[in-house]
Amino acid sequence: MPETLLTLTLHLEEVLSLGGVLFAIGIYLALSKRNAIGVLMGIEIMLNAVNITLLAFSRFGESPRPLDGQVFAVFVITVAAAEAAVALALAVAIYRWRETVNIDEIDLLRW
Amino acid sequence: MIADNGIVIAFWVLAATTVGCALMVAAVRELIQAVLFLALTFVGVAGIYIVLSADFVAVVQVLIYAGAVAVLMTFAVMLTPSADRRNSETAFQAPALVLAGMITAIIVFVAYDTDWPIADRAGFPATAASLGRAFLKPYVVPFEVASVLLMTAMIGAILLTKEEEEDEHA
Amino acid sequence: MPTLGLITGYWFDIRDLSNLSRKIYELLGDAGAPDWLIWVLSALLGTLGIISFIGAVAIVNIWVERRVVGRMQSRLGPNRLGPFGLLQPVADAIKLMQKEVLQPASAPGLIFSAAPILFTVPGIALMAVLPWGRNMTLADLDVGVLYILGMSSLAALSVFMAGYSSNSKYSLFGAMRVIAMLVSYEIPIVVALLGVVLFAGTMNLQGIVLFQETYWAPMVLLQPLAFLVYFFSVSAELNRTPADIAEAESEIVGGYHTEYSGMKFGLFYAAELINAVAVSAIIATLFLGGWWMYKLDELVPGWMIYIGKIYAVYFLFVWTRGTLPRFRIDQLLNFAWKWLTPMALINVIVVAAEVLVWEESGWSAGFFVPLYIAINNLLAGALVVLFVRVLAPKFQRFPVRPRFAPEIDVPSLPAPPLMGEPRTDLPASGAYPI
Amino acid sequence: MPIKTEPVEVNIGPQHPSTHGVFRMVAKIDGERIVDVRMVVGYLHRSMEKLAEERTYTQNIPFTDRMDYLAAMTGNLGYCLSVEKLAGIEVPERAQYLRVIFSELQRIASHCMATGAFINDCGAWQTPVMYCFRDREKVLDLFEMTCGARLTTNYMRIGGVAFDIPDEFLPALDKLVNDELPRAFEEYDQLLVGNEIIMMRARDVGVVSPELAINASLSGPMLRSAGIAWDIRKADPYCVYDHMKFDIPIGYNGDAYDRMVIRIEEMKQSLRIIRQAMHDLPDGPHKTDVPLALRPPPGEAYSRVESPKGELGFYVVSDGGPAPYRWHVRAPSLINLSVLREMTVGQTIADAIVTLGSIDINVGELDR
Repeated sequence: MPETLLTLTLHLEEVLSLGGVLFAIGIYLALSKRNAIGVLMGIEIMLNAVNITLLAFSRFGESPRPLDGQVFAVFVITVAAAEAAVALALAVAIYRWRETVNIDEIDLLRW
Repeated sequence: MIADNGIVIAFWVLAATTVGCALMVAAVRELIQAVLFLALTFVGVAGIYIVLSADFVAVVQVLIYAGAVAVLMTFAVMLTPSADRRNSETAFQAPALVLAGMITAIIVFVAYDTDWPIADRAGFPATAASLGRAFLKPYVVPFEVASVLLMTAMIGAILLTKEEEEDEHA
Repeated sequence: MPTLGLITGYWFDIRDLSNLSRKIYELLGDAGAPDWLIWVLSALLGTLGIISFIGAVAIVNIWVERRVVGRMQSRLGPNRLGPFGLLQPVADAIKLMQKEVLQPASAPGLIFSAAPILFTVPGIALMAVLPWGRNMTLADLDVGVLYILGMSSLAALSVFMAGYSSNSKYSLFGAMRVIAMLVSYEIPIVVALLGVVLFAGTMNLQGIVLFQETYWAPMVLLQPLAFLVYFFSVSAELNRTPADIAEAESEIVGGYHTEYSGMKFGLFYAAELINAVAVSAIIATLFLGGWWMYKLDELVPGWMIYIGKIYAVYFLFVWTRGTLPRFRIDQLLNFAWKWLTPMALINVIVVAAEVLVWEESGWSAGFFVPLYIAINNLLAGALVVLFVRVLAPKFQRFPVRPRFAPEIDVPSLPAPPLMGEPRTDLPASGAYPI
Repeated sequence: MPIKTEPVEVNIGPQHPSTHGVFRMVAKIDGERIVDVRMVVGYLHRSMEKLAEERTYTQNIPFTDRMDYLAAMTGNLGYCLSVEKLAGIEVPERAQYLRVIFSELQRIASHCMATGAFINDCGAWQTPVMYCFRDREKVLDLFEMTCGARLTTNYMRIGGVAFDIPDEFLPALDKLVNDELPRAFEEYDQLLVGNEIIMMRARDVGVVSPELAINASLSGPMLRSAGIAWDIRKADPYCVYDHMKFDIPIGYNGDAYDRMVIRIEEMKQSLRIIRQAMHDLPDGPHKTDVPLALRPPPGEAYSRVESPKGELGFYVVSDGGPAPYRWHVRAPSLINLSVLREMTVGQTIADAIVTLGSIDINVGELDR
């Protein structure tokens, strides 16, 4: 590679931090949103953050089988898709039942 | 360590986009706009996957998340009445904010503090074929379990949303 | 590949445009340009080529579609502006640019404006992975087929954005229909392409073309069922008649683009044409052999063959559009779930077994390829006949043609020449102006 | 537990590609299904019936052109018949044959339009309507040759027709009815009759039961599709229809598909009538002399013709003056449309559009 003015580098720590920030945003969404679909969005963002972490370890980490991280990421995506379908079906069912998807009104099991 | 200027710049641009869109998901007032920003977040995450040389996972991410999950969510939003389409917060907003900040701090601290076993290798070449082999040789049992899970989820979703018979005459 | 003694490998050999670009890079490299500059320039050059092709396609296809459909409708089509009306698309574009861009007062502006722009993205992004010649691929993705699927599923989201943000009932109908169609038609599309990928053993588009070249058989022969399923599903996803329920003009006016005008509408219009061409290109690559055509690609530039095939498939789309009435939405969804999905699944099972036998037996391809062509074509024919027999809607309750009335039941009261006595109770007639 | 949804009111029209003019249909919709339909008519009301009370009998003929502008000849004919009945005017035989020829040509032109527009409503992308226009144009060419106008012909006169046919008319008509139109109808047969997609879209859509059809006083293809044999040309023959041999096609199910095939069959029967009329066309005057300011004796008359849309009736009351005292038109479009609610409730929007297209309304006649 010829000499360039500046060589930028990317390390595992930075990618992990990105995953952490996204995970925190996801947690915030999941905990604070009133709408069940908003909560679901938070969960999806958290799963994505976890995937980023998995792929980062797979890319940078020392391992005899480095592709395992990607395999796990695919499994996570699969499970997340199933989870999204079921969760949205639940949201629709709850809406039918209670005519609301606001989670602070769906409090049958609270006390 | 990746030492390629283009890839590093791409990573930071994508990271900024992704985090920005994720913040917008939390910030916008309309649920439907939040879903659209969520789709953008998914696409940004897919770009980060490509930076991490996971092309198969990236394309699957676009296909499943941006293509299917985001569409499902828009559909679910449409099914709720327009009065409930606000993207408002519960009383947990402040504690959640504190918790999120703490989690960020902890993860970043751990990420920089730990001495990770780093392998200095180039990015993977094409991953699709080796992933396929991995699914069908060492990971065949989880693979089958995942397919059973998908089937179960499908049946469950159908059952949950199925209208009961006697109501059809009402 | 020095064949027939023709020059090749030189920069002026237009049979492979990558020769030209390679020459440019060599010149740049000799001039001492850094690597990253050459990378960026090569990417820009390829992108420029694709974008200019797309621009030309959007302009030319308006003319092609209008002329071809005009011919099918026993009229001339645009023929006034320029030779054969070739300048008509330019005039259309100028008219669209001049028009005022209206926006419903209650529409959320950002989503409303972003939707047409986003709608053009998937079609253009699809073009990046297409193999235009033996060495002519802008992005030689290993997961090309998956990339295609991911990109084409993105279009629905922007259509939904357009329909939702227009804040009009017709637009909302269009948006809901698009989502319902997407959820239904994504499955047969994926499963149909799975058959192709199984046979070729790769998801790389160039690899699939090379597979067809190696075994001397376009995939449409090996995979007729996948071709049929893909063609029908994709014409549903493209919103073209007989499946244009998302914009169904006679029902919901324009569907998701009812409220758009001016160049925003123009973007939808152009993107639809681009999407049609992109999908034609995918069909030409996956099923018709891409730039390969027996020995012809050694004489004629591969990209010309490819463009020819693209337009042949595009003609099929125009043909169906010019011929068939529209289905109702429940009929279309039935078609996806009850016809296309089972057919595609059966196809995948059969293909998996065939590939397994091929790989395990170790016999030559010269034996298997003709055998599988025969088997799969027979299977396709049998399945189609079976499905038509079992699942086709039955209309035998009534004959197709009307019957003739044996006798007219004439009432026995012939109307008198004057009904009743002349009336005398009318007011005196005034002075009628004559 | 079904999802609670509020029905949405959707205005189909007055600005809508498929309402065939400015007709408005306020549909209350639950999802894609129609719960209720309200019809709003009157956007094209031109007050013709009132205006006619200010004009002489002859001056009123152009109004009838502009009522059903797709079938001007039958409109002309119906009005002239009613005035002739009122005033007791004899019409020469040649004029009667010419009237039959032209009203049957007009039926072909109108049915072409109806069939093409109907399939357009089914969602075909303009192709059938272009084919139908091609054949309609040929008929209109003959009109132009005879009376100079293509659409609003104003050809019939009280006591005959305005002009005798020119010399080149009969050869052109011969070519049309013996060569061009039979081939075109053969094409319709192959392309439209039995077409699976059209059957899927139109069978069992917009069904009219025979009881409803009679109770609602439907007429024309709407009535005949319900299986009721009724045609004014047979039931109450006017002009020389009693000399003509032709069959009345009737349907089985009363749905939109039946109406389409009945129209196609009626066009073929019209060709039969025209051939007979051409063969029997006598010589003689084409018009009796009628005073320009005709003053029929006081009284009232109702005469009806089988227009392409159905029974087109004209009711004229005279008080002995030069203008009608009262003029009323029984417009088949309006009366056929009155069952739209019964036909569409419970169907989807797409079906409602197909149903509306199969009624073949003409807003000029609907609102007058």
